[in-house]
Amino acid sequence: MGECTCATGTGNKKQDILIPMIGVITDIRTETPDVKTFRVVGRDGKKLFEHMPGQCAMVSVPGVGEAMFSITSSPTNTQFQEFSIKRCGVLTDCLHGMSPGDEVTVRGPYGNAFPVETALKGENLLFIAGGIGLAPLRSVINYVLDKRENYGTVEILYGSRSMEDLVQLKEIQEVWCKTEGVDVYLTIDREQEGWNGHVGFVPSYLKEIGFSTNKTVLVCGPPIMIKFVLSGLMEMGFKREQIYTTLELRMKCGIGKCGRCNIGSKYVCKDGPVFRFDEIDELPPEY
Amino acid sequence: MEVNQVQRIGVFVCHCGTNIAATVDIKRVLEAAAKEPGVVHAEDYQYMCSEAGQQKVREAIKEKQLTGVVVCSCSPRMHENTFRGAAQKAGLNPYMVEIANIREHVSWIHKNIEEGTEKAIILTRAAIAKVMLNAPLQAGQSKVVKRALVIGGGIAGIQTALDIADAGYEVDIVEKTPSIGGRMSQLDKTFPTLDCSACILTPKMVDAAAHEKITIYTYSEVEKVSGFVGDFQVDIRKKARSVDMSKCTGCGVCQEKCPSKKIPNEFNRELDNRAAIYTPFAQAIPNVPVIDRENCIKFKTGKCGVCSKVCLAGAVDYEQQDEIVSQNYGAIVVATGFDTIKLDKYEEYSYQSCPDVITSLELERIMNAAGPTKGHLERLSDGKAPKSMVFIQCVGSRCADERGKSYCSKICCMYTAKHAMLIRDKYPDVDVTVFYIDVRTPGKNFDEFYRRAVEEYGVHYIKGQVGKVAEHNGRLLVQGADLIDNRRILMETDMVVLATAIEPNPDVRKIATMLTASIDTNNFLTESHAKLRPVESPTAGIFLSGVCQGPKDIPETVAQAGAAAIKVVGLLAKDYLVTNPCVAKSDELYCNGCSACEKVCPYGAISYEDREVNDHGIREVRRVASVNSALCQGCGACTVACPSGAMDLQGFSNRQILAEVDAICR
Amino acid sequence: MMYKIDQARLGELFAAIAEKKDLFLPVKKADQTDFALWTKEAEVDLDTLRTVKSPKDCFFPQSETLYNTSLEEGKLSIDAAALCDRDFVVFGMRACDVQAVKVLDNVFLADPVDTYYAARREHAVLVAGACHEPEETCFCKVFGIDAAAPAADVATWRVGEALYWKALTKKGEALSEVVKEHLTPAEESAVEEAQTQIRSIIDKLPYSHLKLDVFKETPMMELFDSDRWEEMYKPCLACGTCTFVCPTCQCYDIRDFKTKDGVQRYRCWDSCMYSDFTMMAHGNMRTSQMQRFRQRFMHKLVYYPDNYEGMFSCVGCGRCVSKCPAALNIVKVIKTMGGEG
Amino acid sequence: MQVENKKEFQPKIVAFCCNWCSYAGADLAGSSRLAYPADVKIIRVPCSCRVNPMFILRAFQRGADGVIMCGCHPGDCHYTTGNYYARRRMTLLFSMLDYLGVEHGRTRVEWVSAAEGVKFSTVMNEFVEKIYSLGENVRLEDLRCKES
Amino acid sequence: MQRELMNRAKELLIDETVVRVLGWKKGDLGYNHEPAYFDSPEELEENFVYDAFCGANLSKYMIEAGKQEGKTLVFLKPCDTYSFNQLLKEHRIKRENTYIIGVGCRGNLDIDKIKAAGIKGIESVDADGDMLKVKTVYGEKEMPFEEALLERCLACKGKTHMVYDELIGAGEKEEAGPKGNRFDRVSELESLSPEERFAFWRSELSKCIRCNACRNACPACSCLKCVFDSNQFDSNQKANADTFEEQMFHIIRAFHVAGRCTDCGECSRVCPQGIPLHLLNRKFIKDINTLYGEYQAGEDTDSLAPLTNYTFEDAEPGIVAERGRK
Repeated sequence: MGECTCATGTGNKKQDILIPMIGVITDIRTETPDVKTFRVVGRDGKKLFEHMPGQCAMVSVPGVGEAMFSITSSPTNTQFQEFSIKRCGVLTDCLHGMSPGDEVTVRGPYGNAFPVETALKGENLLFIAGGIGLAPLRSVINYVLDKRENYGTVEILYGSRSMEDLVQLKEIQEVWCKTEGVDVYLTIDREQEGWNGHVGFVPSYLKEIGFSTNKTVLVCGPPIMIKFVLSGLMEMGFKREQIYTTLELRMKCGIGKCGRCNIGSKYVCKDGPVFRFDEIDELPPEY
Repeated sequence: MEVNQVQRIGVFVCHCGTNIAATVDIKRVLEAAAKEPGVVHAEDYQYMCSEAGQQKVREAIKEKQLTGVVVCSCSPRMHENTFRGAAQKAGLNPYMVEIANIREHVSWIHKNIEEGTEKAIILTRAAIAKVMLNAPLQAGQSKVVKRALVIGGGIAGIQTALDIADAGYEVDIVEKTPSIGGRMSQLDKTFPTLDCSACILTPKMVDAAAHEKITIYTYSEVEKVSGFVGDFQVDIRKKARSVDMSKCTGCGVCQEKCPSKKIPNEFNRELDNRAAIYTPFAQAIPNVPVIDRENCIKFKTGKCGVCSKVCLAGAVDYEQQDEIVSQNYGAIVVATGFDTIKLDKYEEYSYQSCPDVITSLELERIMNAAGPTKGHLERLSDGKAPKSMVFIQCVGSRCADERGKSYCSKICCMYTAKHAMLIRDKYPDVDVTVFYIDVRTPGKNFDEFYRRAVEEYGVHYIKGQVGKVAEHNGRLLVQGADLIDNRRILMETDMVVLATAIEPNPDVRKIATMLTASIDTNNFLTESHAKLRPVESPTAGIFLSGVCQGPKDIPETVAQAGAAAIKVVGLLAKDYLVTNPCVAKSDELYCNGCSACEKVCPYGAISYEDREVNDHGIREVRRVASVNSALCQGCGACTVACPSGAMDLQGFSNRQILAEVDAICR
Repeated sequence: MMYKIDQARLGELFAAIAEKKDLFLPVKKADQTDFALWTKEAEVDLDTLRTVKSPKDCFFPQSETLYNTSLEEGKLSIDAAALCDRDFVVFGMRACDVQAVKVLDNVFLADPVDTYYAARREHAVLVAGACHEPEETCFCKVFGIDAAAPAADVATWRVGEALYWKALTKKGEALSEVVKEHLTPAEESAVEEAQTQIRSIIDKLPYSHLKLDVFKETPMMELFDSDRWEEMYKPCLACGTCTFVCPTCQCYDIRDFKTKDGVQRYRCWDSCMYSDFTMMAHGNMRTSQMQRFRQRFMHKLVYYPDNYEGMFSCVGCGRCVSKCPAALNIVKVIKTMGGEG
Repeated sequence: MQVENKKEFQPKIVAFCCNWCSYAGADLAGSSRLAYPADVKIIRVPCSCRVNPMFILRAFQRGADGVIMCGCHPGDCHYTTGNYYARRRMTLLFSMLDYLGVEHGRTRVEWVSAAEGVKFSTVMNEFVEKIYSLGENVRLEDLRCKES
Repeated sequence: MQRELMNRAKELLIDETVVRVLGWKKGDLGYNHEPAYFDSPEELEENFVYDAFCGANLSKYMIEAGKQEGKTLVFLKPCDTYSFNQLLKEHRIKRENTYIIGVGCRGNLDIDKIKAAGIKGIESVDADGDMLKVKTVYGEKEMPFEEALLERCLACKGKTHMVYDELIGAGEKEEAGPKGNRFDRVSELESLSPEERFAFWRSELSKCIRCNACRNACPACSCLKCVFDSNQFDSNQKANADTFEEQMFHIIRAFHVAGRCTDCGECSRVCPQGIPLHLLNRKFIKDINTLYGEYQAGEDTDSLAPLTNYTFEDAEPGIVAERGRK
């Protein structure tokens, strides 16, 4: 009905949640051949918004597209937000071609977060990530490290195809590995010159290490890895209630209204993206 | 707004001296270009195509890490390859270059600076929008068949073939008539030296026939051409000669004995007759007759067979069939020559009604010792020697109306001078008058030749046109005008010779279509560039030799024949050619397998196969199109036939063209 | 308070409303009736039981601009579309349409509020008419909707020569105030007979006695895993007709359009029946039409009620029943899944 | 033609020209200094058969007031048959546009050879004249693409 | 005939000639029959229907059915066989996976026409005679069969099947029953002024809700990925956000099926807004017939379609303007 004249355009411009902010890229780090980390602030140079670990934001280049990315920086960072983005389509191609100073639009944060202030508080934590799956977990890890006293042991198991494909390697080696009470296990899929660490897939390394079950697990990675990690953890005696993951790839509009993220009675945008596996089990297998 | 910030575009604006700069405000174009998203570099230069200009492009590519280049200059048809080469030298894929044509399409036609500048900016934007979507393309390779085809066995074809063969490559000549030799073999003497045409042509014909690298197909026609530069597949129809070439000794008895002798002799311009079994002329190569089946009694009635009976070699073979020779060629030269125009629309010259009104080519035959009158100058009506002759120039040439040709046939002034001179030399008592519009004699020793005709031989040259020629008391009455003395002329004469316009051989249209070579409104084949590529057709691998490209005399024809030959040799010397990567490509995820594309492809480049595709997780076997990039020539017919847009053309992709449209309409 | 107006004088009523507010009502154009802005020339059609498109357009247009962006010298600017700030009246809705707006409210007014929708709702006055001649495709009764007494801001009945008018809410009363000079007070009882009549016809309609208990009593996963989906979906052509004529479907897509000097980001209706609906960067969550077909009906009959206290996101308007090109519809689904009355 | 004398309407005209004939014809018009109005902007395509109806509609959507397609003369296509297909496609498309009430003068096809610089210029002058007489394209416009 | 078709289908299922049957399943309102697959004689017995409300053209379903294991029996009305042939020609269906029973047809009914005649609350329709007997909640109603025919049946292409394995209820060469020249309405529109034509189409196309029913029901629109759903031409705008989109969608759709459209009329039948979309297709058919010679898509499986064919003497595009002057 093109004739509607109900908006006269006089003043009333309360910002809808779908209207983004303008974000300025201040720094771009090349993590791997196909992953770059973008640092984004508002035009005023300040952080765009506050978020919690595991939340996502919609990043867009007008005319190219928009997509949901998990925020990789920790909320404890007061300066900026970071997104680690893998090149896999038109929008990400475009983002990868950008330079510091370029502008994008950002809206968010969206979704729930890992329950760092509730369920996870005081718990021993095991992070398991594969490839770009480290992106959402990095936010939690750094949050936990910054509030170290609130949590028990921290163990990180991270693997990728090759040495070059390990995201945030510098931070892992220089910060995480050196933090007391944090155990980091790295692995790559195949033997490689210059790598003297573990070689093998994440699920098998998981079993080799053989973690005790007195901890909460946060998993993120490719579906196939999650599947085997999950069964590995089950074998080791973990309960599904102890394991969290994030389904942020199913988010579209970000606010649970456009209908795409609807799985059973849940909306990933509103009820997720962070779910405990026992919650996921109750959903139809459409994720 | 196409915000694809991956690309880093450099814009280079050429002044072309003042050719562009005079009517386009270069500075404003630069400013506008620099503002476009994605443009990281913009500069101008006097002559972008010069070495220094190209250097600028190369430097900017390296320094600014350009991913795309837009050159605002002359037509891409002129310098696209130049700038692609420059890009390549700087390490950029050559297909990341686009040209905005701001000379031919802007500065040369729009005199208003405001208008020109605005349009130049828009065309620049369109080129930027397009280059944003360019993708690096890799040219493929295709093999070169080391053999050339020459269509037409006249002096142009013979010379081209000889030159190619001498360079060491195989050449085939296809000649429609029973013998090579062409128009030149019909000529008596040649200007400006007056040497005998046969004396200089025959050795060349013999050379060609004897050359081990040359194969001659006479009485043959090109039937079908497919393929492309480097590898054309050609079917040649060898028409049934009805005489076995391997057995015939060329004794000529059959022609003498043939009872059917009333057939107009084409070689003598139908001024006399020949037999049904015949060789067109004595020096014919091959010296093997053919049976003209339409006029042969044996073929018409089944009875006769005289030739077969008299042939001691047993060469006559009534059962012979047309034969198709299929051969692959790396290059093709068109040398199809010319004919004189038909004069049926020129009633005023009474050519149809008066036997004594003849064309210049007929006069050649009459003057020739092997001609219908054995070389005696005589009136065809009564066999009497003429006392007076009138030559009329520009019959159908430089013609304003639709009866004739708008162009100058170029050779008539000279051969008319030749004819006049020869007649005055041999028959000093014959009075010769020439009516002309202009006498055009550019060429070495040409004007001297003409002046000799006037000064030494006393030929009367009258500037003016003839309005009417009519029979009058057994003679011809010529009504004309003398424009210099401004008087009407009414004179009686015995013979009138018409310098009839020449036109390309009518068969050339069919051949051009087969070769996809373009042709102009006068049926002359179009050269790739009027000045810089005069012997190449715009279709790669097709070359032009002789009058099929435009009117020429013999030395020019021979020169062009040599030029075409060297172009062919240059091509055949390569083992592989770089193929045009701007070819169609099918996206299997979008392909319906409907075959619409296959049906419109002129090159048979599209084929279908059942292939397993992975459509976002759905794996199934589908019938999908694939393009043979060596066969595809990049026309794009398939892209529009495809409803789903699966078929796209690299270098001219749907999205590139849409981006140009958007930029232009912005 | 019941009022009435002579039906012959409705034009005056419309003109009076239109003077103050935008007025949307069923208008016949090229043989079809849809809600459109009232003009003097418009061919108002109150006889057609239901419009092709539901009035959800008035609150959630098929396509609406969210904002425009432009890029100048590397700097982005965003210009958000203005929100609705002018009152409007939707006249001639049906009881089912009104219920459908409540279904939409649950989604769009839930946190985070969709301000575009909220603004339109705030400025809208719903005037609904009783369905005097319900059709065989109607099944609003199944959802507890009373077509004889639409629960809008103003309910109307057409009895004899008169249109009866009764405000049910404050918004409705305010509207009555605006047009009061065209209305004359009437007896409440004037419409009772018509109501009884309507209810008795509705009782006779073939779909009026569907039972939906199966969707409440059966565990979700059992319904989800039912074999019946595989049987039912096959005729589905995967078009969006049911979705687009549905008054409660609210899935949308957000897309970009490159304008002359920028990018317009707009939102438009989308359909979960479309094969690319759930196509996202990582792949497609529902690759088969069966899954998509199931999603639509599971959502209407199971997921939505699960989130909103048992309220179904179907109102029994029957639009999909009459418009599906393959004669599929939610009633067939309900029956197949065991909801026959 | 004197553009200045016309009223303020400045048409946008898109010309699709095939590389081998018409684009070369346009080049020849240029080198022969045969003027035609600057409103005409040429897009080079390999062959007239590359022109998709989508392109033509897109041009109108984006604000073009006229679209002309030029190719080799029938029989002279560089690719042998391309212009034959183009001819049918455009005939049908134009007929449909006409059927929908879009002025038929806004679309045109001309065959211009590489040698016909004069024709190119004449055709463009005529076409621009025609578009001036038709005025702005309002029947196939997209309001979103109008000047804001 | 329903019984006869059902029995034959059962036989073919039982003797394993086919593994499934594609036909029509009885609707619950007496007129809303849906296309359906039957895997067993029992299912056929229970639900199979064939009457004047089996308008749905089953050809397009054969694209999916043909991909499955085993032969599918499909019932095709005479006009459906044109669509089937066209799909065969475009390699979208495997003939060897299909067993076609050509069914006789006396024309299909348009429920919207019945409703437009003021018949509401329909409980059942008896369409056996020349008069329809309609039972409604408002009492019994009648209307002539002829007056309720679908638009496409008013321009019936004839009762001859173009492709089949066997025929039931149909003569080999039954006479066509065209009720009028199918191009009458097109000619009528052509004779209007451009302004009137523009107004006509504007008002029709402005109703379009872009639900894609026309496209998805169209047997010629068999693209795996329609250009309007893909980014190949930047044309996946999904909604008619501007009036231009309405025109664009329908022009391009008609153009893409030009020369391939068999004039089966499904587009108009399924349009929820009653847009006479067949008038766009028929315009192309009419033009093709007059400019390039009579052509009926789907009549055979090997001729060149008008848009993948040409002659040297084809009309010039300028003919549109010349016609306009007349």
